[in-house]
Amino acid sequence: MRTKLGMLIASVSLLVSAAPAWAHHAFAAEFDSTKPIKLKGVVTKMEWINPHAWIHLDVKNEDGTVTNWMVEGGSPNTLLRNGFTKLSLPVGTEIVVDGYRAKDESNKANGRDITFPDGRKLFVGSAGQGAGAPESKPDK
Amino acid sequence: MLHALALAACVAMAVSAQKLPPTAGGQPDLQGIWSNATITPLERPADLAGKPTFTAEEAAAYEKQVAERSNVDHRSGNAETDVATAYNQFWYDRGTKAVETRRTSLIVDPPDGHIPAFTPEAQKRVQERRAWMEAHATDGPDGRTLGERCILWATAGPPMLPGPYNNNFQILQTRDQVVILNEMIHAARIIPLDGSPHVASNIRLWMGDSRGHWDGKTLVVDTTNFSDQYSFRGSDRNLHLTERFIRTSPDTLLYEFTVDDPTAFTKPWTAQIAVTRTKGPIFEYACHEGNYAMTDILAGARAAEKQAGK
Amino acid sequence: MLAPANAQNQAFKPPRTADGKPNLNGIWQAMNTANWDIQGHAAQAGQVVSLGATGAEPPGIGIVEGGEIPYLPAAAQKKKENYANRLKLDPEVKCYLPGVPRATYMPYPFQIVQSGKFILISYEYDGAVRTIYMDNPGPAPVDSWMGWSAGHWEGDTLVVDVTGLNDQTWFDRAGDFHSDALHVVERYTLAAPNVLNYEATIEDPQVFSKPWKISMPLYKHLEKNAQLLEFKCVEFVEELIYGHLRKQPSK
Amino acid sequence: MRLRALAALGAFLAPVWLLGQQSLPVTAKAAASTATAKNWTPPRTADGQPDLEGVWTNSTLTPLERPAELAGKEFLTAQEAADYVKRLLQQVSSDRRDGGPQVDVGRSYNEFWRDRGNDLVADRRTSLISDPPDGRVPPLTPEAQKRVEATRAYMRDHATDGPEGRTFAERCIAWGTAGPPMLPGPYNNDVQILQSSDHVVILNEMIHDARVIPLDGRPHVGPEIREWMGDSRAHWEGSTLVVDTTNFSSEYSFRGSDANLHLTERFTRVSPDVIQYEFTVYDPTAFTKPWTARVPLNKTADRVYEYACHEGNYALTDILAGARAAEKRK
Repeated sequence: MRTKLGMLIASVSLLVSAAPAWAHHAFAAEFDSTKPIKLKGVVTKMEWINPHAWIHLDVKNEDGTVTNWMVEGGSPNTLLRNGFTKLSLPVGTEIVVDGYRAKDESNKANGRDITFPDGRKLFVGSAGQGAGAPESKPDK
Repeated sequence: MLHALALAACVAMAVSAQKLPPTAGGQPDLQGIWSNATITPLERPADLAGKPTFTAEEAAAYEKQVAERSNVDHRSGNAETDVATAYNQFWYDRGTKAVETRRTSLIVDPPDGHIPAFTPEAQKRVQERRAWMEAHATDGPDGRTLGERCILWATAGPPMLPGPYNNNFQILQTRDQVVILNEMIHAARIIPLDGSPHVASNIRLWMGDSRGHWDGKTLVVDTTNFSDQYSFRGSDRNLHLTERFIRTSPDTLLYEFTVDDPTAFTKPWTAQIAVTRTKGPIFEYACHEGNYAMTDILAGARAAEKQAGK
Repeated sequence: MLAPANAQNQAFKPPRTADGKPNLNGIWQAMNTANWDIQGHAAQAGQVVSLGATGAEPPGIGIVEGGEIPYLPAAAQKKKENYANRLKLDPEVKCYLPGVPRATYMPYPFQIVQSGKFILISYEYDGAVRTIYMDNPGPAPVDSWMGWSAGHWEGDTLVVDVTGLNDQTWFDRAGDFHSDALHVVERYTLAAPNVLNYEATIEDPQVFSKPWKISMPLYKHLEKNAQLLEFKCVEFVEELIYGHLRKQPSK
Repeated sequence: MRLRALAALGAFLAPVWLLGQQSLPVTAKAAASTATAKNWTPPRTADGQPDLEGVWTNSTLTPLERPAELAGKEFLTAQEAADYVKRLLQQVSSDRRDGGPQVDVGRSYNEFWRDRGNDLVADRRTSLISDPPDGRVPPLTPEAQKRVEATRAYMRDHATDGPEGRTFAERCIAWGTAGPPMLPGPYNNDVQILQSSDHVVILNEMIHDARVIPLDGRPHVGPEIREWMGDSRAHWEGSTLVVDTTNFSSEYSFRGSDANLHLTERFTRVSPDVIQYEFTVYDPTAFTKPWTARVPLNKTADRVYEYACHEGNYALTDILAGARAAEKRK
């Protein structure tokens, strides 16, 4: 498995045509495809930073304790051009994150899909495809 | 501020300088290379207590006595004395003359020719400092004097005092500033004359922050903002120094300084030094660059420890 | 401090661009040590012994008008802690973007490019860059390192209102800091052919008890063919930031 | 030293996504402006220069190189283009969740974060490369081939040993499409141009890279000065701004180029909303012949936002920490 993973990293970063969604960095090098994770929690902070935005959320564990997770998105600039502002994802918003956990097993994951508890997608459509701001976009 | 007697002497001498030409800017001309070498001590020696001035004969006798005493070319002492003597008299330039006024101390005020008593706090600070230096004399560079460390030369000041050699300084003037370049240890003060205020009080400098102005024919230099680590004869960071320069003849200046530091001294004190024109030039005194001695002192101490440990 | 230059300014007629504005184009640089400490400071030993005199901190009379920064009590304490830990905490050490106003007086030149529509300032340090919008861009969408700059002319002075600054930058290497409530109003005024007076009013009610001001002249680079070169420092700090995560050869 | 030279290849490797998916925006508007180019006179700045100012985007789905499946077909018909665009968008979309976890993690996050454009270049050319006519980057010279392979091998073997094993983009040192030359990428394809009487600024949103380019005819800096973005000089040829760039860092590599890279970029405003951007790559020690690409820049009302790459680069820490954690588990 480890070898296979290594090969995957190589293929993502080297094989030109194999990476349909290459971002600033190879997510496959940062996150573990064998560790899918689903997090339901409350936003404690949104870092509108580059190269990628990071959403911090408090997730309640089964034993009642709370763990703060960090979830990686894309470059926020695209969102800004679509009308998002620093007020667009207020602290306290409940979200569900579907992603993969960081390889160093820290409490980080990528936000492969991020939805609200009722299933509406938070970051939906493609700016480039004229989707504009999502209907699920929280109040400004 | 001037001691009455000193002032009289000063004015008397200044009279002869009245015909000296001013600078192109119209200021009294202090420019040139000067020496403050003298054998007169800062404080009056105990055996001269109560005797503020010499007669001409006494002065001659004193000069002769000092010359003999300070001559290091004799090898009569024990080995320890001999090594401390360091090198031949030829290297020295302490002057051979008492100051022209034949005073028995450079200090003119208080009249006893002595630095006033320390305040109790200063006394304590100075003693603690002395003890620390003794206890850590060779532990590291900070156990050595600022002079040995080439940070500051005790007689280069401010204030400037005569030392055993290189007692030379040069004065340059422009309309807006005066420069006092002391050969030791290539320290130049560039002093504004434009009435600008001292730098902010948190800026502390080894040589302080000097501002000058003309008081008639006298250049008055006011210096504050001294570093916490600097101490002139026991002064602390509150040291407020006033220096006065007046041309007394084509070849002489009278230099007077007053030390005012109420947290260190129980009262202000003033000294005067007759300064004479000397031939230049001022040579570079690059102290730190050739300071093998610091390495040798510390290396010697480490070697001694090693031997003691064996 | 700038009084003489301002007085001079009354007589000085600035060169103008084709659209009639004072021509601020050029490569400028501060000639002071404010980046070490915006307040007056004496020289002192550096933080890294092996750098010797090259790492020592040079003195400066300061650029803060009135000398003191009016910190709120808690902020004054934080500044002290920042200062004590400055080698670790100063964002410049990590090659982070410098923010405003610090970018102005770092020991690197910067270039003003003035067109009819925008004014852009390109800083040599870290390739930092700001666009000054002359068309009222509205509020900053999010906070950023170099902020959100809206400019207008007041007579012959370019006034730039800077908001949207994050709380990650410092004013200097001495730990002087601000929050994300920082609001900076900069004023650029040509005072002589090669002198640009710079003033900035700093406001941040979370950190300071009242607004305060810095000011300094900026000087134009007159060297033949002067130009900014790259100072892309990220590469220079990788060992510092990521070195502990390097693969150990033994393993 | 050797390690650095090898790492240099990273720049070549960085624009991994380029092959699949970029291109020029070929909106109807753009197509129309090309048509009007002949009798249209560009506006002038107050200084009298052709006015290129504003914010422009080079988003497009047209790839730099012609895909193998389109070999021999230089242009698409309107219908072919529509089908092709549909297929491309489907293929590159990161909203899909098929393909298994390894592909899925590579897709990173939703398509919403991206801005790759939704159309081909206006003339429906099947590659951005216009010369050679086959639409492909010419073959590398044998030495360049060797160098690129060595770097590739180094990057493969040392992918997570330290920062040098990562691409320059991941290290926030240089961005594969910010250039020069500038190419479209998956997002933030924005370029702001400013002109003063004697300089032009080309500010690429990625990764806050601004080139401040003298127009006064001065020579390039000395050969000992090498820069990631090279040393650019510009002049006007009629209404075309010509930018000449040399002095590239020996660590920088554009598609296999080396320190001898000599780049010429030409900006021509062909309509109110389009600048035709064309660049030619000369590098005789790297490529067997020069090559040229054309990328339309389309006017946008958007603003360029700060892209402070290094400051928030948690990912590089995570990648290396992940590798160390994996070693420990071993």
